[in-house]
Amino acid sequence: MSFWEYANPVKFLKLSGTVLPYFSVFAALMIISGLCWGFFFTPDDYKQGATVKILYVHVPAAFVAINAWFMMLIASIIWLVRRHHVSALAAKAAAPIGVAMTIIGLVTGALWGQPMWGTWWEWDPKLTSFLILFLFYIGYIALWSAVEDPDSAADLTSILCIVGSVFAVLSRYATVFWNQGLHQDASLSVDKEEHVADVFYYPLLVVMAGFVLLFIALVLLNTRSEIMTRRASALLARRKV
Amino acid sequence: MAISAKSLSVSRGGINLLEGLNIELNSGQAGILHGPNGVGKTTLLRALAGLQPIESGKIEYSIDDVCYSGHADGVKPTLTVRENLEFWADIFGNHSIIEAAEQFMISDFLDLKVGTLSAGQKRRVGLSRLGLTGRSIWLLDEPTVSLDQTSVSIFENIIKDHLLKNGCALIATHIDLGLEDSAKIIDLSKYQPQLGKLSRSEEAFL
Amino acid sequence: MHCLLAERFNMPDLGNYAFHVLSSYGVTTLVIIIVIIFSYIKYTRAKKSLEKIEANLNGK
Amino acid sequence: MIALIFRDLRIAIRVGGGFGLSLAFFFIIVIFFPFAIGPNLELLSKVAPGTLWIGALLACLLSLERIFALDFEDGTLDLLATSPLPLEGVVMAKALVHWLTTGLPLVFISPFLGILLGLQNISVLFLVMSLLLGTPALSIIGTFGAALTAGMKRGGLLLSLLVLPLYIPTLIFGAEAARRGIEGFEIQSSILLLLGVTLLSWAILPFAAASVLRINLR
Repeated sequence: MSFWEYANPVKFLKLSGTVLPYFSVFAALMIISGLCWGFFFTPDDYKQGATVKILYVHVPAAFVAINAWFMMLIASIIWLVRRHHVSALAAKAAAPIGVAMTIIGLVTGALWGQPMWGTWWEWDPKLTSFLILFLFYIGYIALWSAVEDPDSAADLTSILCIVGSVFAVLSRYATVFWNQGLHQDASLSVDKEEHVADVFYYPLLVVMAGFVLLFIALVLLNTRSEIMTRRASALLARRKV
Repeated sequence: MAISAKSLSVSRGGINLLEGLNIELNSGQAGILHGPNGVGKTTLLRALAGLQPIESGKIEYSIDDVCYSGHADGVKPTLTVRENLEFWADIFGNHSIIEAAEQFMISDFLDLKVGTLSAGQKRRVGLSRLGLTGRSIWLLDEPTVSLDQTSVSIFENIIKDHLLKNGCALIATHIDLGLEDSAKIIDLSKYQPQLGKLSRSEEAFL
Repeated sequence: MHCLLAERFNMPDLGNYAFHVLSSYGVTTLVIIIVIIFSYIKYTRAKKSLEKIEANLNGK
Repeated sequence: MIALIFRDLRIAIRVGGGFGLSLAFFFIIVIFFPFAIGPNLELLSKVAPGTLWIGALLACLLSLERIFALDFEDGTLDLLATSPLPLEGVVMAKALVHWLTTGLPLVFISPFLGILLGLQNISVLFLVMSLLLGTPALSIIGTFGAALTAGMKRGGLLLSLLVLPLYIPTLIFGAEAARRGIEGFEIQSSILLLLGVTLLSWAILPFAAASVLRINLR
């Protein structure tokens, strides 16, 4: 039995229907417990004070915002190479969630930065990159909704996603080049001693896992709606002819 | 065999239009596609020209010999007839436009701008591209639209000439071209699939 | 028991940053809830129309 | 391919809109900045590179829709796609013609506009150089966007939405190179990066644009 079997839309509908509740419940549990842990049971940072608590929502949202685009890139390539509908529709399904996460990342980033920098907005490379990522998401979604034929739309958006990725990476370097960063370096890395202390690190991990599960659950849900819509139109087309 | 298509299926907008179509044309033979509007003539010709993927089946021919001519002529109104023809001649690596211009009886207005020509004259300019390409398989979609009686008969002779030179033509048309005796007539309405046959891509969702 | 639990979840002192911290949690919750609601509405709509069509097909 | 370039150039010259319109648009945009910002030459010379770059970008954007629209409508694209000329070559020819009719004229008039905005002798040179190296990237990226929206009914607004994010690296490196040059910093790295973006765009986008065109033609 191969993994690709679930690339069949009908099989995918069945499987995703069974696993979706588990993902949703675990996502909710982990986000709520992680946030409670972080909010009520961790001390303030000696430098950042209570604003460190913002990181519990900012970092996971930013993480999902970037990786949602990465997931879309992989799904687009799979669609172009193997022509699995589920893949193309999953990429389409992930985009609005990516947008939401980008908005959360931007707003919480500004809220975190205000006490640090003294202004609500700073053209710092990381925040700017998120703004740019937001523009890429908007273009991608706009292209999906503009093309009528669903297969052509999948093809065009896939190519846009690949080209967009190249230019998004270029933009990322451009913003670094253009402005020396004020932003804290990666909050999470293997070498964690240098970054966030353990007290903050573990609850953050829990919330992050929760956000990833939430992302998966929402992508499954949206992909299900997309497949159902396509199935409905296919059934209608069969009757009409 | 110039073109051989076996159990060909083509689809448009997620619905299969033609299924199990077999076309075999020898060099020097013309094929005429008949069928009501919407039966899939244009789709079939575009698929054969390589502009559109086929649903299933096999086509055996050399795609480099194919010259497609669609509803639109692809001539620029702001350029003169000569400039238009020279452009296509260059693209197809051919350097003389005189012969084609004479064949299609457009030599008289070579230096007029296409924008000033009548619809029928414009169509003739568009069709004269066929003579420039030097390609042997002509795929023609309603070539006689807006041509008058004389032009149609000129065009008939051009096609006959082309067939004599071992060329081959597949023509979708509603009117009688005078080729019907020797040509292979393909009635596309026979190849319509049973009702509600969807393309493979759509069938994945059923 | 009740008292104990309530004591555990004491509101931490956020100092001057109360607005920033609370509003970032608020925005996050709001955006996530909006996304969930929209996805769910879309899902129920897609499901309903599909079921209607399937019922029609089976009926005939 | 050369035939295609000459034909398109000839059409652009004959229709007149090709050279003139976007050039005039560029001119107007740039001279509107002083109206908005105020007649302070010192301030204007600071924002001059950014102004000219934004102007060039908008002028470029304005003319993108025309790249494929006409050829799509009158069937020329179908015929080109079935011709011996590879579609990648068609895309490159189209982008080159777009640059020759839009980008290059902009580069030529940019020194005069730079002077209007208070730039001094050598500073103008940096500006011209950055535009010269950057506008080819704007053309090929725009051609990719035009290929994406070829044949769409209301493609114009969508086209800007798709193309503008892709312009960000070019804009940043280009304006940065001009700014650094004018302020007397080293410009080698930004010029090289700008050149890199241009070359990379010309290396990958013809393929992407050609495959997108094939999808839109079917």
